[in-house]
Amino acid sequence: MTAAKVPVLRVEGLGVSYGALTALDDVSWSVAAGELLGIIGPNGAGKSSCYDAVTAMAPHRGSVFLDGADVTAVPAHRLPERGLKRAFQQNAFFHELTVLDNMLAVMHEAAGTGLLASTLAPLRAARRRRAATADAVATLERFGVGAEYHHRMPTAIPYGTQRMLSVALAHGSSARALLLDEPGAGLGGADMERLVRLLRSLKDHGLALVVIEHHMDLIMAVADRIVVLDQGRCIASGTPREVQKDPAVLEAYLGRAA
Amino acid sequence: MSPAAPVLEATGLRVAYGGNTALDLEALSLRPGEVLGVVGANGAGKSTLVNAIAGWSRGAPRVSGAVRLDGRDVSTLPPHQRARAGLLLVPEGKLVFGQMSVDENLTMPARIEASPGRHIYDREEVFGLFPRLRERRGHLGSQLSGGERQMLGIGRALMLGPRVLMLDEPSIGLAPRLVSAVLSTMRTLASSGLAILLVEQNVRAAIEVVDRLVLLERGRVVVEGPAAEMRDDPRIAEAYLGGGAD
Amino acid sequence: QPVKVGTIFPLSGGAGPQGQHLVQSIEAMAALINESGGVMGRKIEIVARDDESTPAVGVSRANELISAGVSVIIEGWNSPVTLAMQPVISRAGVLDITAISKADPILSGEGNPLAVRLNSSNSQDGAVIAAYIANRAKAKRVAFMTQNDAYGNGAQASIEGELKKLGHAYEKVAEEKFPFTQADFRVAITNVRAANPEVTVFINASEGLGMPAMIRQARQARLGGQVVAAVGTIAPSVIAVAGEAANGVVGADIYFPDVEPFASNPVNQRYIAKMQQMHKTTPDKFMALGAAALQVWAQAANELKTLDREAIAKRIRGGSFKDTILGEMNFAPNGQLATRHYIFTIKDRQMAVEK
Amino acid sequence: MNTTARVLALLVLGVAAFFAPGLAGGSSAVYSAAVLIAIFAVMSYGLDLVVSDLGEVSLAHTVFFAVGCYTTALLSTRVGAGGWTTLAASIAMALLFAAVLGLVTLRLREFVFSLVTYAIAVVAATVAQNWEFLGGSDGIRGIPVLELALPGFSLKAGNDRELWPIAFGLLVVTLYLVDRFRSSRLGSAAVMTHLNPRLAIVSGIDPQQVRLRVFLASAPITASAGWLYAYQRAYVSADVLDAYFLILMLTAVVLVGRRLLLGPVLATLLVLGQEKFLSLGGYADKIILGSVLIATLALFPKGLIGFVEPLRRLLRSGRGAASG
Amino acid sequence: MNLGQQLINGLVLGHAFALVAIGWTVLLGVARLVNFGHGQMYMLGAFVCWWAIAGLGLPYLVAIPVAMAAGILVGLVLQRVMLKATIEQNLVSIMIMTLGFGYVLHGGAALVFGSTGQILDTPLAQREIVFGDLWLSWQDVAIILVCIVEFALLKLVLDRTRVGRLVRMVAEDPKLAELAGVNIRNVYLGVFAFEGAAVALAGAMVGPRTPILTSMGFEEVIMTFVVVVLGGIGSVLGSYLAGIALGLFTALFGALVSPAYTTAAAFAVLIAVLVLRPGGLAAR
Ligand SMILES: Nc1ncnc2c1ncn2[C@@H]1O[C@H](COP(=O)(O)OP(=O)(O)OP(=O)(O)O)[C@@H](O)[C@H]1O
Ligand SMILES: Nc1ncnc2c1ncn2[C@@H]1O[C@H](COP(=O)(O)OP(=O)(O)OP(=O)(O)O)[C@@H](O)[C@H]1O
Ligand SMILES: CC(C)C[C@H](N)C(=O)O
Ligand SMILES: [Mg+2]
Ligand SMILES: [Mg+2]
Repeated sequence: MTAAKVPVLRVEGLGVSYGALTALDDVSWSVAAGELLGIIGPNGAGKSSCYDAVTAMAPHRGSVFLDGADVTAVPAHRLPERGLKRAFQQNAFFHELTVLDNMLAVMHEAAGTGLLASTLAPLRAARRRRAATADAVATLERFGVGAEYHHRMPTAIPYGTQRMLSVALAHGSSARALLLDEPGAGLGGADMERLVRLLRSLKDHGLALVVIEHHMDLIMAVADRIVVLDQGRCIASGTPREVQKDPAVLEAYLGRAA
Repeated sequence: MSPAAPVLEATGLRVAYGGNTALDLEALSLRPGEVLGVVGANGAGKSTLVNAIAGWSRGAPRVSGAVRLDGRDVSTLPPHQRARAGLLLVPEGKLVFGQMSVDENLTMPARIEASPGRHIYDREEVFGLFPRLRERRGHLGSQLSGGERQMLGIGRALMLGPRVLMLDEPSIGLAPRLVSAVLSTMRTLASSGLAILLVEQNVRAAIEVVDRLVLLERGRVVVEGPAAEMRDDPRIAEAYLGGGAD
Repeated sequence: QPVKVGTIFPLSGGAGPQGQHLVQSIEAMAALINESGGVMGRKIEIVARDDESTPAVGVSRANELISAGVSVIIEGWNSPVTLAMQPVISRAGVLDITAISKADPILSGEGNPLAVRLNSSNSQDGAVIAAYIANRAKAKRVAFMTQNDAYGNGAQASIEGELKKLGHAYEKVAEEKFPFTQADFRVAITNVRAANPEVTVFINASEGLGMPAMIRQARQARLGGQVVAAVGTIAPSVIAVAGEAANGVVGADIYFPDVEPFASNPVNQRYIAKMQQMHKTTPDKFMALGAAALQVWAQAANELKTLDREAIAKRIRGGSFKDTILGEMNFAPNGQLATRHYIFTIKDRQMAVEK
Repeated sequence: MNTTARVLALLVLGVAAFFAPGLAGGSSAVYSAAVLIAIFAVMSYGLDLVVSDLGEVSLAHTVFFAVGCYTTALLSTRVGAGGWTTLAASIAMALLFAAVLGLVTLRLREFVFSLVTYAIAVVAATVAQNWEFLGGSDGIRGIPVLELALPGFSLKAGNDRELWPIAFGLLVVTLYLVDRFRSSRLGSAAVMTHLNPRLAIVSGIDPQQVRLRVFLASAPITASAGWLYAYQRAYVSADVLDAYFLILMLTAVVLVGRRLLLGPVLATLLVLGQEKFLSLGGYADKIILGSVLIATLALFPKGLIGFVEPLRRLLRSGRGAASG
Repeated sequence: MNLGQQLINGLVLGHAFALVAIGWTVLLGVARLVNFGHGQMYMLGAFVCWWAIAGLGLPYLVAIPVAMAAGILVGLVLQRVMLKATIEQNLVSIMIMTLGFGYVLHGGAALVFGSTGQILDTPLAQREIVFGDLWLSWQDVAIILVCIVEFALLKLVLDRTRVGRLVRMVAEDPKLAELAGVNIRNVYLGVFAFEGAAVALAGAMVGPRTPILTSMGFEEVIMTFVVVVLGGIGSVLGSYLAGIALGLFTALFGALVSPAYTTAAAFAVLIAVLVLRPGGLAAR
């Protein structure tokens, strides 16, 4: 169903080794605009390492293509401006800043002004920042971080909201492709539904999403295709239905229980 | 369910962060061999509850109320002494010493002597529960995957010979297979007389193993009862089962 | 109301004790002057400040004294501090008398066109030490251990310059430099020792720490040849710390309380008595210079009936004064006090001055 | 609080500060104190950017200070350069040094960074002490009186009273620059790099580049303080690299609070004020200053501001919980 | 130039450096605390020892424990004061607070012991070993031995014993350590007490090599800072090696080039080393 679309993000033969240990070996996948690719697999399968490889945050083999352009050699901090954004498995915030300031910080391109400019034209800089603040508030709301939390410290808001904040921070002001690492971890009830809605709306806005999840209900509900990793290798891929039935997957991952 | 006297009793627990109250519950008790599930939406106060019982927190909350372990009031004890007394918490979030090997993480410095109703696990038993850890025993904690960290956290708690084991969302980041493995482990542990307080979002999985279930909302208990009866309680359903599945 | 006189010396740190003694001595002299009518009928009041042997501190202390409205500032233990304070004080139009600091640039006029200094300058000292090395010790192999600052480097330079002037053929077998605060000289001394010099010149202004340390460690290391201490670096306080090790060290200085002509000088006797009475100590060279500085200034002021900086400075520079604790004092036009040096050898912890 | 009110408040404060020395009796002591406070405050702001925003404790900022002092001393005495020239030159030299230091310490963090920067200061001190070109241990004497040609008239500063307007002007400019820095992209990038490097990277920030730039922004500020100090003291020697200045800077940065526009200047005011007007002599002062530092930071780890934070909360309690 | 003697000088100096540094190594490793009051604590150790000998007429071997007791006391006070900042890990505040602590110690000591130089004379310091051209005092020998023993013991304790693992857990994550039944307060107390005792011991052992002044300490702080960081934060073996290296470098550079530039040269080398391997010598 997604074959028609041109992939926004495509990885080929990705590999990651930590010393002797090969955490990831020859993994390839691609994700198109408006599509959500799920990545599942046992603990230690190499999912997070895979993200580190894609975002050039760990020494790796293989190549990465963004909108058809080879970005394998592009340093980690240059990828976001090209629209490739990611979140981490553990929540990551700027701890001494309020939730709102966290958002403003990651929107620095839009919110900030160059040193020279802000020195010579302080008023314009101020206007720019006010506008950005409005954006930030809107974005936070959109990602389900209510106004009541905007002036709190990130660690002082409910865990579920912290997860949403992480996603918001990762997405920033805009993104082409977004990599999320277990966004549903520790979410339940209302928060889980909010996350599902959020992921769907992001898809509808034409974002290319990759989501690592252990939360089967979630991933089965939102993923268009799923890649299954085990011990660093890709053992299966296909639609949720397909992988769910795949005996290898049942054996290595879901277990009889699921 | 054993008729034995409760091993853990918490009464009038009240916790506030700065101005806002995060927890306020009249009474909560736990018998040996019993598995109590605590569920609730995010921010309901689940972590606050177990942290308060363990006398521990990364923030700076104001805590009041009484906590009794085997009838002895421990509410004045600092966290490390509660831990030694067998009141053990596996917190949410960072669970391992990153600069120590898996082995070192497991061998606890605090020396605890076994006593009736108190079994102190050794490393082999832990590796029995989590074979993955044996493979990684030489690695540093910081090199472990998210799930591997969870296992290590639980393993370490077991090696301190818990009387009451409190797990704050142990299934976070665990592969489904492991989730069921870990949860069924809870049953095994309980059957050896251990009292377990299980904080879970994953009610569907949790409800299979818990004897009783407590639903928290805004720091207050709204429902409490035997798991069997709770299965089809609408409030429980609404609290989770809807989540994601449609 | 009283005339305020400011003093700035290190009252803490390596030279702290010496600085404190200096102030005591100046207070004693102030007492003497006040007893005999004060300055133009007004009493002298001493305002003492601590420069902590740090130029920056010295400068801000100078600023404090200036605004405290002092008529003169008697300062200077460490040349670097004096050099830093000079322009500030002179721009503020306050008279500045340097008591101890020896560096030659102090009188160059750049920092303070009306500079006055009592302690012998590096160049004067150089001649004395050079003469000793060339004519008395007849040493061909000479080593230097030199404090690496305006004072130390200047002192060594002038000694070598004078040796050349004397046409004395010598070989500089070793030259070791060190900061004011250093206390462990074993490495340097080992070098010097290996060069087996006939004379080693110790140039170290840290009376409290460096100099005694050097002397002790030299003895321990069995440094051969004669140890000569730069002029005015050996005070009783140094010997007190150095102990037995100091015996045999040769030095030179310009004042000794119990040596002629000073011993029989009634003014000096009164001063010494005052020191005994007020502070229970016998003054050493440093203290005497501090007192003399105040005395000269007071004489000039009383004589001219003014506290005007310009006038008094002009009177002192190139002028001469009778009946001071140093006997008759004569100043060169550049403000340098003319002094006579006395060679001494330390014998059982006492300075034995040569007649 | 809203910007216009803030600007107005600062304006009033500024005017008051400018006339403060005059009102405080206007003795030469007050003016020299005021000038030194202004100079040392400016010196500290350079460090403030690195410590408070970038979160690294640089101990090499005395070097930038010295660069300002020596550049000014050399140019004014050897080639008779005027005030503006020496200022420009000081800034240029500072940028040069900052670039080198920045590149050398690019990969270093925390203690290692601090130690290496300190080492750099020590090496610099030795060079200054022994290099004849820099006056060696004698230092550089005879720095002329500062004269600044401005459109229409020219400021001549023979003493601290005449120096005050210039020092004050320098301080104001510095404050403005620091404030602008904080609201600039570079400023927020610095804070992000400080608080969470990994998250900063995935937000499109190159930590190393940021560190380098912050260094480049901070050095000229400290150097310009050195520029004025050279004129104020009229004598420059290796002592401008003394720990005295380093400790003063660090204290100024932490005493009142981090990332506070007026923090360093207030702290400098407190420290120098005590040293100059309530001094009880070397040792007693040491005990007092020491105790004050300990007490302050022990009670308010975030600096004296921790003392007013509760009040701020009261005022702000209107909208949203205060950050704490 | 007498190379043999310079090697001896270097070794003694190196062990002296290491001996002074050992307390801070643990402090830095466990509490991640830079202690800029370290040098003044060293000074205090030396002076208490001197006072116990000259004032109370106690024998050297008794004076040492007295000094160490005083050191422990100071260490505990420091801990009381620093606890909050330690847990908050506020580097600059910690630097400034410890700096202030040093001020107080310096000022206090000067008022109590006076600011004149003193000689901390010990029976060992006078007796000397001379073979041919080479010499060193028994005090130097004692310094080397004590230093080696102390480091060996410390390494043993940290790597092999319960206490060691306990300390390392607190070093990494105090909060988590609590849940593992560790009494972090005691651990911190222990660490600070050790710092105090160790540096006082160093003062009593190394002090006799030079006259002592209440104003000393700055050099010691800097050299110690070099040793602990160069050795690799918290690495015991590392700081021992760093100490020796620094000592030998000082002696040999002084011998071959000039003691005047030793410090600068040492720091230049330090810069090079740390820029190339920020982890310090012990980095893997
Ligand atoms: N920095 C590292 N050094 C050494 N080994 C590492 C490092 N990071 C990860 N590993 C190892 O690589 C393997 C893959 O780790 P990764 O975090 O990618 O697993 P994962 O699929 O994300 O697991 P989980 O679902 O539990 O997060 C794990 O066995 C882990 O121990
Ligand atoms: N350190 C803190 N400072 C201030 N408020 C806090 C802090 N920690 C928790 N809270 C508040 O206490 C309430 C309960 O938080 P708690 O973490 O116990 O919820 P939870 O049930 O564990 O949620 P989750 O399932 O997401 O972990 C929340 O409203 C949260 O905002
Ligand atoms: C002999 C010393 C007292 C000289 C003084 N230290 C100076 O710097 O000139
Ligand atoms: Mg992962
Ligand atoms: Mg929780």
